[in-house]
Amino acid sequence: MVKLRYFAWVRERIGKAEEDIVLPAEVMSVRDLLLWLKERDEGYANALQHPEAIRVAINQEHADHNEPVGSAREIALFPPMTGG
Amino acid sequence: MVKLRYFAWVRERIGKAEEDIVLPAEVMSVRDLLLWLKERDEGYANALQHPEAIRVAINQEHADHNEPVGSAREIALFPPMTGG
Amino acid sequence: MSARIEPIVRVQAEDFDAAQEIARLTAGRTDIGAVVTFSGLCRDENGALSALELEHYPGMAEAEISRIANEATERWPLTGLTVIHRYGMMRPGDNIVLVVAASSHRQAAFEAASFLMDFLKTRAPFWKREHRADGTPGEWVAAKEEDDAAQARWR
Amino acid sequence: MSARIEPIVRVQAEDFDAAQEIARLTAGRTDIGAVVTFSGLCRDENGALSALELEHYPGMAEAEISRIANEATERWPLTGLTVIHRYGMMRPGDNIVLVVAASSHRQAAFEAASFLMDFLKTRAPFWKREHRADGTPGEWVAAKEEDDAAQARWR
Repeated sequence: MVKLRYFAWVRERIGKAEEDIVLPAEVMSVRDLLLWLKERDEGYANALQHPEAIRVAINQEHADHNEPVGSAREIALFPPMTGG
Repeated sequence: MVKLRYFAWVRERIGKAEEDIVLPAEVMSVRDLLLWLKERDEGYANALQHPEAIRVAINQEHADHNEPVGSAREIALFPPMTGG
Repeated sequence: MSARIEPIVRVQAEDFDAAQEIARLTAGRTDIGAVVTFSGLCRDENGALSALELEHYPGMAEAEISRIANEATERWPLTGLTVIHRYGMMRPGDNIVLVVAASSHRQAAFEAASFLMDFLKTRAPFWKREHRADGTPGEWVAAKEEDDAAQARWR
Repeated sequence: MSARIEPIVRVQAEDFDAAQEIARLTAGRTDIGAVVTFSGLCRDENGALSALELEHYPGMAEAEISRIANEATERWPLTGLTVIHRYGMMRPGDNIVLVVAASSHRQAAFEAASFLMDFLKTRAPFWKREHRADGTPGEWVAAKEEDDAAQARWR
């Protein structure tokens, strides 16, 4: 079980800020996760239509799309940051 | 007649902050001025022993050693600046 | 070179006071020659913006800013470093972000503050959304390629 | 790009208040995204300094700083620029110089403030003399080659 968190327009398109989810065994990497989520429904598809543009943090640290999701407690998906 | 002004250790070595002086006709450039002043007495010689290190302003604008002293109203001699 | 200092990092809804933060880094010290302060403000160029809303990732925002700030203290000989980033609703003219970098030398203070801002823009988990003056819901601000380029120059 | 602004330049014995100078540039405005402030302080690394005395060339100091500040407003799209340089006797920890550069963009504000400082160091007619803690007369501070190099990078 992993907590997924969504921010900014990713959150809006998916329609929730977070959810607890059990990932299937074939979801090994961040990229796998994005492609798997994208198939869930129209909201996810809309949020993740350009998965390469989505930024990801595992346990509150930036992670690239090749990284394994492993035994992450928390994975966050969000657009490129625009703070500062 | 030109007003000469001296600052920092140039002022201290020459022993005065300013003086009005009539320059001889052969003093054409800033460099001429430095070499001519240097011969005046020990204080000037001490202040201007390395004339190339002396910075000069004509009418309160930086001037290089090739510039003509022309009809300057005010010429200032000082060490490299250390403000800021 | 002095020992590595511990940066002050705050993520908060409330406004901040740059003067107070500068004073906090410099009070009672005589080894600081240079303090560079960056204040980022909510800007409205053409009067069309009523507010900027800043969403953030609580927990990660503090952690990521601390990582960036610690990297700065390793790269430059700083005598003090403060980073404050606000979240919530900002009106044009309001403060958004503050970086104060103190050092014995000006170049270190300038570079560290500039580095911090480039990394905050591209790595700190904050997202800006516009609220328009005419009441219509605004857009999420798009990330700028020039910000990625600005970050890349520190590599 | 906004019209070229008129820099505020002051050469004075009195202390200044950075917060007040920042407020003066930003109050009531919504077009400023970035304010970079440089404060230069009297520094005493090893406790041997009782004061720094700053001699200046009255008249030329203001004129030269204004020339440098005007050049900055031509090179960068600034929305405000303030430069204050003190003269007289400074104790360790005292303010010596302040540059505040405001712009809609952070890079312009950073570069303009850094440019100002590099040129103030090498072109503004001020000279620092140390006064030692043990009462002996100190030395005139020597100009640094690194300051000339810092200035040269803007050519």
